[in-house]
Amino acid sequence: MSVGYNAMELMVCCAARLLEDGRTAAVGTGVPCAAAMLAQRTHAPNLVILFEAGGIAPQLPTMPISVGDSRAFHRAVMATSMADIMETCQRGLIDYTFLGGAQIDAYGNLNSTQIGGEHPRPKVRLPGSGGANDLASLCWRILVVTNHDRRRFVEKVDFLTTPGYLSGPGAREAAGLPPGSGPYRVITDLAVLGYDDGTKRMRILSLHPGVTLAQVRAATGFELGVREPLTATDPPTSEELRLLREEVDPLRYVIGRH
Amino acid sequence: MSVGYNAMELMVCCAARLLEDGRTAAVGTGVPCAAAMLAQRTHAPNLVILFEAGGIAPQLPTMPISVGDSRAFHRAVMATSMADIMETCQRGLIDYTFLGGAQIDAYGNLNSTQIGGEHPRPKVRLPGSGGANDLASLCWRILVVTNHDRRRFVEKVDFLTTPGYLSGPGAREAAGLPPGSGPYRVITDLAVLGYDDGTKRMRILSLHPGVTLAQVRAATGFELGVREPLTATDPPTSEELRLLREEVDPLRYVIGRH
Amino acid sequence: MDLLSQGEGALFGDPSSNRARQFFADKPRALTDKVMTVREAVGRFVHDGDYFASGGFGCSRIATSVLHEIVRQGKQRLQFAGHTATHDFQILCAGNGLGRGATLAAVDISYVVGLEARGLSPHARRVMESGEVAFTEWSNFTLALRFKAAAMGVPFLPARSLLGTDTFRYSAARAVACPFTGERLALVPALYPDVAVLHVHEADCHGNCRILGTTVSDLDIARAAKRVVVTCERLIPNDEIRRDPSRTVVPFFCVDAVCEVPYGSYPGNMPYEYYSDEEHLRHWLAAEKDCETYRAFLEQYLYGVTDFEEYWQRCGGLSRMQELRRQELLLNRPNGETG
Amino acid sequence: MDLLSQGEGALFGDPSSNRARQFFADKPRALTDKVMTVREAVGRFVHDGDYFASGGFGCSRIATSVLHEIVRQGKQRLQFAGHTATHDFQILCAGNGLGRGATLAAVDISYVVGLEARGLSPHARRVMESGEVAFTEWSNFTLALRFKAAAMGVPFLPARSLLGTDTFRYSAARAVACPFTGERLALVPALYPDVAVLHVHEADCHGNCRILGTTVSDLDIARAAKRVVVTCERLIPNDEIRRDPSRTVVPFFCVDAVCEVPYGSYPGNMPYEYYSDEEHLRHWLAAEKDCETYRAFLEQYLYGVTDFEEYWQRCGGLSRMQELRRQELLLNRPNGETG
Repeated sequence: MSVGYNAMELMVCCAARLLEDGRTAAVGTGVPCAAAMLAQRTHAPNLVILFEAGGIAPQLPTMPISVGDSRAFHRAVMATSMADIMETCQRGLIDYTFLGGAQIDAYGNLNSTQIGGEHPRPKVRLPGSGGANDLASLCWRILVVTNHDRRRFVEKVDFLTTPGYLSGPGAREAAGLPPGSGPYRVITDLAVLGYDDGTKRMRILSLHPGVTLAQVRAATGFELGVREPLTATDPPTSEELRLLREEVDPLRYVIGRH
Repeated sequence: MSVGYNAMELMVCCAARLLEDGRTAAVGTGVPCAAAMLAQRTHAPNLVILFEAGGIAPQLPTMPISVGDSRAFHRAVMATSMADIMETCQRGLIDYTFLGGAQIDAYGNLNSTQIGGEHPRPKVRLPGSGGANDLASLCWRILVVTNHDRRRFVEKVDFLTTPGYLSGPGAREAAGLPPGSGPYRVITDLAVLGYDDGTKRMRILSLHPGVTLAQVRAATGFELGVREPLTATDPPTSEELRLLREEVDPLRYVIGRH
Repeated sequence: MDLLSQGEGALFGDPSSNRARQFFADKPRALTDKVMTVREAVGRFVHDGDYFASGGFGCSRIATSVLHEIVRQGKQRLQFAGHTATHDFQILCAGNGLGRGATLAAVDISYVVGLEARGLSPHARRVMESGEVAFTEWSNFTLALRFKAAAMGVPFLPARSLLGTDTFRYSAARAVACPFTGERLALVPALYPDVAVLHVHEADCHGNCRILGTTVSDLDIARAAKRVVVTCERLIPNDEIRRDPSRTVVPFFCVDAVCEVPYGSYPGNMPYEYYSDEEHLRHWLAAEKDCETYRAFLEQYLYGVTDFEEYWQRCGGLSRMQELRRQELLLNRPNGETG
Repeated sequence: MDLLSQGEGALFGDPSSNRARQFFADKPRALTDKVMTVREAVGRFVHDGDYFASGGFGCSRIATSVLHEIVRQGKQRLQFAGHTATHDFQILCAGNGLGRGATLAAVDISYVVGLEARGLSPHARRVMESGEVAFTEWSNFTLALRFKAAAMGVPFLPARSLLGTDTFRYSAARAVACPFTGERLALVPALYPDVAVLHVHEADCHGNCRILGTTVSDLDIARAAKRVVVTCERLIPNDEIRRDPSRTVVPFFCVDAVCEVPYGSYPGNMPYEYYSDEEHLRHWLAAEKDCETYRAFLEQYLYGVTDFEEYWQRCGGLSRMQELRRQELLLNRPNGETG
């Protein structure tokens, strides 16, 4: 990675830039939280953060360790129930959500349940959906922030925990998921990716500074298209880095993990 | 009516005596409220009162005018929502409810929607169900307190607003209403009535002092059985009257209406 | 889960959660300042033909100022959820049958025309018996569940009431057998009002609300409605909201307008603030008996005043409000506070 | 409303609202004194084979004392709702796979074995990969809705998530088309736990509870469960409850036992009281790596103590609690309060 910033800092900046002002985001701990906090300090002062355990529009004094801990509703405008938050998503009021997983496929489907074996006898048991299936079903735009390697970017997830575009165009709607919702962006340590409107398959939007197309394809277990013209990801500005390091994550909980 | 008490005082006392200690009652304003307050002061100190607007176990300083006014949760243990109260009924936690209506039939079905005409063009429009249909569906035992005359006690209600035993044995269960729930007692200015276990039709349990069986039958628009042996209603005790007049309803809101 | 039977009542409003989502997708969500007058709020957010819902419990914690303003501005052909409606319904009915068109066109009825222990409204009866207002029957709980379904973002919820009655028959509910247990249930369709109004104790300028006492169906109505006008006894700083976020019961993103209206539930009761004005309510009820008398009454108290403050000034002003506050707080006892 | 598809997961518990009503018909409702020790509450109300649910959010506002006592009393074959479970699940898993039988027999999984930002629990993974625990998949919201269905007294609720995924396939949910709109929905069956435990800030002796901060699913769990054990930071007088009934979130008739347990969520976070003890949680996590080490750890902190107070005394006692209180209230800033 270039001098001046690390991969995690770049990922947080990329994620932050995608969050429009005046919109709502259901976030988790770590990168999503840092991205939302950075967005609020740059172009999106009116971005509203929600945590699934019940915190609405908190003023975070520091990174929460859990979406359920008291930091996640520090000086919030409301501390409510998980159902109230999820129902707000279900009504259609929440624009963004950030998710992760052990595996992701070309349609943005995520696995956080098990690796290997057959259900119910996994080789490796992972936590399961948590709120991910719900947030991915009910929020308008799903963002994923993850490291980019072939173990993660797979042709077929071992278990489809959380819906992306499922089997492709029209599949979400056919399953009953709300029309107009779905995967939006994937931010990795190599690139920013989106989805082809027609095929609903993942494709590269921009390569991070110094990263080649071949490198991204080599790290991806499925065929990966490109949106032309393929651009380069803008590196973090010095102002973004300053805010991230001084105000958002001074203890380097997130940006120290790279 | 005998010297010493009026018909309303007798009705309130009869209603109060039916409420077992340690049970729950969803009550409205007026007679039900007075009956529950009297029961608490006599044999049922642990009777729990709820109002459908959200008051749980209030300590009533005076009669509420509305089940939604602030008296109905004065020094309550909880002020909650209407749905929370109704859901508590639906779960099976509420034992008694008191209802009224412009008409009642032999199966305890009630009409509080319209008199005459065909829906939707009534001759006389009445308020409608309010919470009555719900409470009669969801609480275990329905009590009705009403004046006794042929306009009210009818062969067929003009509109079945609120379920009694519907068309008879098994009908509530067949309709989907919770098994084991249903009409329990009717307290009028002439008698206390119950329901035959086999036929689910109303029958007389006791005649008020000075009232004859013929008098009750003449005031009833349907065939009315009798539980043998037919007894006489115990008149109010002096202690009941004292509590009712001095503590429960000193301003005679309820017991002044006779 | 076969459809076993269905009510023949008209379904007012659209229970589709997909179409509601399309509306909510574009609803503003930023923490902006939404403070305005009642006149402006009604002008901007209540439209002719809207489905309208009103919070509180008939004569307790109702947004009287907005109800008056709707009638005063002559809004027409509203659909209305008559959920424990008493004085609120009386006010809306003043817009029908008196030569000013028809404020009400359709009503989902749970409880209307009645005033609980206060009797029946003669004018509401005239309106409801006139044939000019369409209606469908429900119960308090099932109408509450219709709001809750919308608040949850699903097109229906199941209930165990209504079943077996004419109330079901003339509702728009449907009966099914539970696919898990076989238990027979009524399904009630979501009700997303176009606009709703609530009166609350405290709100900040963004619409974060606090309510004391019973909440009736307000929390669900606020979430179910596409547009929400809040009136509050007192505006409070956002800082005070943030000091104790557990006390907020409606979040700002549900709310479109915030109006500070002291005594805003008058002549209804406002818990911990003032009791209902039974004298004025008796006066109102008596005036309704005759249409001419009622026209004159409305001219004096509703059409002939420019705003809500002028109304309660005509009803006795501050000294009357102080008396109702003493009644609410039981400061007049033991002489009987509602005499 | 045809059944379109259904998950193949096992349905633990009975979603029948009729059978739940039969239980609730006999549940005591009087305002009696329910104060007792945690040992007595677990002894009386948690039975082998019960379906058990736990409030809070994994490591925030959890009833640690009851979870420890369940394992210490060697309760067997519980079914459990793994709803945002983290440290609570870690504790219960201590009763499996270490030669003391099996505390857990079946789990409705939304989130287990993970500890959010803290990593994965090696022992919970061993337990869940052993094959001795049956499980069915859900999500946080759908498991929350299963509690809400039971709280509402209906056998199911509809949702718009789960659909189209393996999570649905291995759940016990069913998919139907809405009879009003045709929209496809997942129906999730009611979950009535036999017994549930909550940790709250304040309760009176009858079980009227106050919670500050996010309530997660506690309000629904308290209403859904057949028996409820509440632990509270502080007992308060019934008079104080009645002084402000708007603050009560769980009414007494849901509750069977009230236990006063200061620091009752330790080592979890208790909002406004104390932050989580990240050091002790790291120690716990590290001890799990090896079964022998873990047995010794549990002997020291769980089996070898007589009650919860002795546990937190062994974890640093009052001075540690004071430090965690300073962290919670941000009194150590700007030096960084979670170091």
